[in-house]
Amino acid sequence: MQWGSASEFFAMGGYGLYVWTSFVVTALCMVWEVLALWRRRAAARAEHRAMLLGGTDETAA
Amino acid sequence: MSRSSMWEAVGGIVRRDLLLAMRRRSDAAMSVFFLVIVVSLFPLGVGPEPAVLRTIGPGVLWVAALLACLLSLARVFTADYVDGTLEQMVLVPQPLAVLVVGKVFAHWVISGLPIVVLSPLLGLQFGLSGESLGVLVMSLLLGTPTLSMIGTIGAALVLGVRGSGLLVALLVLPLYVPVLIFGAGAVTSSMAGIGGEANLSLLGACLVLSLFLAPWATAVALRIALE
Amino acid sequence: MSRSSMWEAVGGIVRRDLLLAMRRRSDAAMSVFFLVIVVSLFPLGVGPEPAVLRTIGPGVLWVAALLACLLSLARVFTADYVDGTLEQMVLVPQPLAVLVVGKVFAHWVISGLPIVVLSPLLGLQFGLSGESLGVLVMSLLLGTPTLSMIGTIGAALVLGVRGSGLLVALLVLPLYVPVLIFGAGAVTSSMAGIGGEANLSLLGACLVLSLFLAPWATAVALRIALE
Amino acid sequence: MLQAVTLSCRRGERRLFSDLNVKVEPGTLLAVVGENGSGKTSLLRIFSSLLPPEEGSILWDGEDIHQLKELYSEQLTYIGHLNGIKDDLTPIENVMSAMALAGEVCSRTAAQEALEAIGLKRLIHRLPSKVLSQGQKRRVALARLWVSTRPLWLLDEPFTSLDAASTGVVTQRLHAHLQRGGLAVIVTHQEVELPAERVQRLRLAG
Amino acid sequence: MLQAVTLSCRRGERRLFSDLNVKVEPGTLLAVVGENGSGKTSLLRIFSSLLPPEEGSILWDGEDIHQLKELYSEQLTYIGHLNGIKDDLTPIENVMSAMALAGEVCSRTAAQEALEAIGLKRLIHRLPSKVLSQGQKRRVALARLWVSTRPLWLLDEPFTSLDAASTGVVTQRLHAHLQRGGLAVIVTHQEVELPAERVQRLRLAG
Amino acid sequence: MIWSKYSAPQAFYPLAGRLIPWFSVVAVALIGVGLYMGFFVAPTDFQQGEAYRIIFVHVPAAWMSMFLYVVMAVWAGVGLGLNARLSFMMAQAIAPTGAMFTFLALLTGAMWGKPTWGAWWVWDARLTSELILLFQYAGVMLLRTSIDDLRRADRSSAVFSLVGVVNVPIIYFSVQWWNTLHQGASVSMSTGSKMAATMLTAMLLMTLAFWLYSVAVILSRVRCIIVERESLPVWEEQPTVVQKVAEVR
Ligand code: HEM
Ligand SMILES: Nc1ncnc2c1ncn2[C@@H]1O[C@H](COP(=O)(O)OP(=O)(O)OP(=O)(O)O)[C@@H](O)[C@H]1O
Ligand SMILES: Nc1ncnc2c1ncn2[C@@H]1O[C@H](COP(=O)(O)OP(=O)(O)OP(=O)(O)O)[C@@H](O)[C@H]1O
Ligand SMILES: [Mg+2]
Ligand SMILES: [Mg+2]
Repeated sequence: MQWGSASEFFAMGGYGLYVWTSFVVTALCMVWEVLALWRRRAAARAEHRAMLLGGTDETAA
Repeated sequence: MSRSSMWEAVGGIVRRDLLLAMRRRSDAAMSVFFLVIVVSLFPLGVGPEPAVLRTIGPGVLWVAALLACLLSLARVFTADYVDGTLEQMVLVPQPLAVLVVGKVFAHWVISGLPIVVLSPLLGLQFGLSGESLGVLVMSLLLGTPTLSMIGTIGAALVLGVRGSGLLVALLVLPLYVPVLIFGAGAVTSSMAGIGGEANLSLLGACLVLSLFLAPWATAVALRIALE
Repeated sequence: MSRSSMWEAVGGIVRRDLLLAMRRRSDAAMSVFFLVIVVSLFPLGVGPEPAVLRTIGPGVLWVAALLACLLSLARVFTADYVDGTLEQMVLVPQPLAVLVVGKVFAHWVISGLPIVVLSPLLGLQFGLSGESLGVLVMSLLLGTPTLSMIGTIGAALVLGVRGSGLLVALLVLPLYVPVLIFGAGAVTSSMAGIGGEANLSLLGACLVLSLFLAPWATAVALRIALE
Repeated sequence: MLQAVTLSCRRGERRLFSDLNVKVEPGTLLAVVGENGSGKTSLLRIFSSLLPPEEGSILWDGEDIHQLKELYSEQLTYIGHLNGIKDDLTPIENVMSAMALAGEVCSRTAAQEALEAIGLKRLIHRLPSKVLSQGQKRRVALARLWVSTRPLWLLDEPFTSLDAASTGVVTQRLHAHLQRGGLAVIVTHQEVELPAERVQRLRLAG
Repeated sequence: MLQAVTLSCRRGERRLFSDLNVKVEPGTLLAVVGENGSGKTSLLRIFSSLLPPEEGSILWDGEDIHQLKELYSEQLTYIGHLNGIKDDLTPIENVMSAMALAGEVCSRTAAQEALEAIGLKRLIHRLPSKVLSQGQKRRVALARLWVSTRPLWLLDEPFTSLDAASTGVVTQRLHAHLQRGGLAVIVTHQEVELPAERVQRLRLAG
Repeated sequence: MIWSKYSAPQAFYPLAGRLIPWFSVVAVALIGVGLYMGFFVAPTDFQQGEAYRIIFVHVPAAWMSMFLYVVMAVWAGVGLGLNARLSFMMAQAIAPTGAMFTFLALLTGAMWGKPTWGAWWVWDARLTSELILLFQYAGVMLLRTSIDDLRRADRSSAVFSLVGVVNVPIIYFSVQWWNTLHQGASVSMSTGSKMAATMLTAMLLMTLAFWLYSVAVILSRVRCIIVERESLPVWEEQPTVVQKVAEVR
């Protein structure tokens, strides 16, 4: 193990800002993508279910 | 022709144009993308030396912004002309010049504003410093509406006068030159440590002037186009 | 579908497009004019030092030529699409790709060739030497047809799509990058005394490649656009 | 009351008509007929003030429309050869924005009812207008007539591309408009199925 | 002989028609009628191979037009909703370049005669087409029919904007074409004044 | 044949649903292992110090960005060739993820460039070509959203991504015609074979993890697209499938 302490680990030899921004932004992007997909899926399913049951007045007209 | 219904008509036109833009959200993204691409082409053509790039940076950014404006403007009225909406606009019971202002405003929000917002990032790529970035944004904020106002005159003339493409460019571009000089000048002088205030206030003057003159000229050109 | 009637159809299209260009002579002058203006805007934006201008000269000229091409391309098919001629073209008893070549050729004669012819004059403004001017002309002569070929793909793809002017720029400009690099590279290396042959032959390769691929892609895109 | 006084019109080299006098009373319709190129559209554009006449003038309630300017624009609804609808907007949005532009209020439901009145089913109210068929586009343009409150209607070949049913519907709407004291000038190649006392025909010689 | 076999067409969400079978013999005309938006234009575009059908196929003399490709294009003259004429060219140039594009020869005098046949006077043969009236533009597009030697004509609402006289002239031309053994598919909202034995009507339900 | 069986979107839908959990679980596990190796096993680089650890996101992201573009183009080509709806949907589903990785490669590269080169951005061939790649992704996606008609949107963006793929190797090799600041494969591996090995393993693990992640995300996006795009009548024609789909969800 090369890190003496947690603070040393977070400092990353003085490059903490760059290293951690890279990793955190990457993580955020991926998490955001997954969440966005989740929401999109929920919306699509809701709409589709509405279409399967009964149908809206727009399709009925 | 009450004042309130005037606002209604202008509001209507702004709303409709923004709605059209929302329908095609990519439109708004487009002028930004164009700017970014054109700006990135230059280093490809010129070579990667940072010193050279820093010197030409403000000029390149401004020329690119100007081109983006010119391109998106060239067709503000064409769609309306072809599908007959322009006839309807001319028959509206409000002064045409006022409607023109509405149309230009909507257009600027869609394609000018994004350029202004994005410019600092591009400035960074060319190695501009913090203060110069501020001046760059200010200069574009004052300059792009002027470009839009002037550009609509050209766009309206394109509709009417035959074989007018060249004529329009001849008319419009010389009018763009001062804006370009003051705009790029503001950034350059702030990079040189002189501060860009003088140039910025000249830009402001251009904006006011164009706001007063351009809508009338455009309205006249539109009427001629439709005769 | 004999060979001779194929030539007839292509000849017909070339003739018609040239005739139309003659009718609107100023449109044809447009791309040259644009080139001249963009190139002259640069010294205004960048500042007048000859050393800087010489360094950026080839790059600026090439970028400007590229933009001029792009602008004129954005509308190769639009007019035909709107007035229904394109439908007729697709129904012609000849392979569509062949007609596309005819159309691109006419277009290049109208808007690419003048650029090539005019370029030495502009090169002089940036202080290029005799030999470099030759390389510049050669590079444009090989490069602009490639730009036209690639550009038509984009033009066909965005037919009838709103905000297509900028979209076509977004689609096509990334594909232009190699041509730009080789083209500007040829001039720069001839200025550095290395000679531009390597880059010129790469440009030639690009031309051949695009001549084989682009017409087919364009034909496919046109058919899709008309469905 | 709409009146044309010693009107003449020249396009290019040709004089299309000259010394034309005609009067349209409230409650009546002027049907302009004539061969292709006889100047019907030109006349309608002169009536709408889009085209200045070579000679003569148009009077609205006795006043020259050239003087009235926006006051005259407030009186009319003009639908030309071109539909004036946006391909990217839905039919509802098209009707609403056309009305907003003209300075008339038009709610979403009003627009919807107008579209249904002219026979466009709910189903396509929300499609972008560019996918509509030729006749459906024309109907979207004409739907404005169901929400317009303007006294003067100027319509250039309103029935082109319409099927028989829609032609009937539009004719009925015209009738209602005339009954309410409105005026209309229409250009057409077809017979207008309205009571004869309401219709005045003007044949341009060509 | 032109034949549609179990044709079906869907635009967007809607199926416009399905399982459509129809046969057009030489010397006869198929008149496609139906309300606005019933799919007439779509059918004509499928016939012209511009639009691929969802299912089914079109046979020309028993062969699938999808296989025939250019050989089929050589058989037809298509005139759509859009005129396909250039605003900046004169009527004569328009006719000539349209024919050249289609790979048919057409001399200047032939073009001139065609334009006269459809009732466009000499006077306007040399004006740019953009100054023509709506109906005159349509006539320029239709003038191609007088020089076309193709057996199959596909016409989308050929009579829009035409005055009564020109409608008659075009109908006569159609008759002559059929008598020479030609085929035609036309979309129209009007009655076609041709001998009943030559005309087959296809009504799309909508 | 498996392909023909699953080439119908409705049939592919449940299959994708069954695959997604596996890919996601393994991806998460590999990311964990990769991060552990990257931060705790791999040693400090003696030239660049700790800044080099950006490599564990930068390189996988950069590789994925290019790889996904090619995959997208292949699906697009298959779609055009076989006229298969599912292929177009796959191509549509890949673009956003590819664009995201391109963005990440640019961002992490910039984060790395500031400490090592002293500038966020230089106009180097590799960097510029990555930027161009981002534009190509943007082009594909914007072209698609600009076209209302689905069939045309599919086919047009397919044509464009196919044309664009010609450009990928060209811009990739342009490094050779251009002086470049960006390092090639050898530089950071020069500190010794044993250290290079752990670094390399960590990097490859992360790449594999990103790949698995992409597959999972793309599959679930395809499922969304299928539900959104397959219109009611199509589902009605195959009631059994609807039944199955309803069960799976
Ligand atoms: C915005 C800036 C950057 C961008 C867009 C970028 C882009 C890329 C791309 C596309 C690759 C994959 C191509 C390949 O494998 O050769 C890559 C790989 C790599 N990059 Fe970067 N990069 C950037 C900055 C940096 C910096 C600053 C460094 C280090 C000082 C760096 C080090 C590396 C290394 C070591 C590889 C792996 C090369 C290999 O093993 O093949 N990059 N980068
Ligand atoms: N610049 C011009 N030079 C010569 N003639 C012109 C010019 N502009 C218009 N014209 C002629 O004027 C007439 C215009 O007629 P208009 O458009 O009013 O016809 P219309 O009666 O509406 O015909 P249609 O029934 O075909 O719509 C046409 O005959 C046209 O040729
Ligand atoms: N992308 C789409 N989404 C939904 N509906 C569509 C789409 N494209 C076309 N349609 C519908 O398909 C039909 C097209 O009909 P088509 O143009 O063939 O009609 P038509 O019979 O020629 O009508 P007209 O008499 O008005 O010319 C219209 O009802 C239109 O609304
Ligand atoms: Mg008319
Ligand atoms: Mg139709």
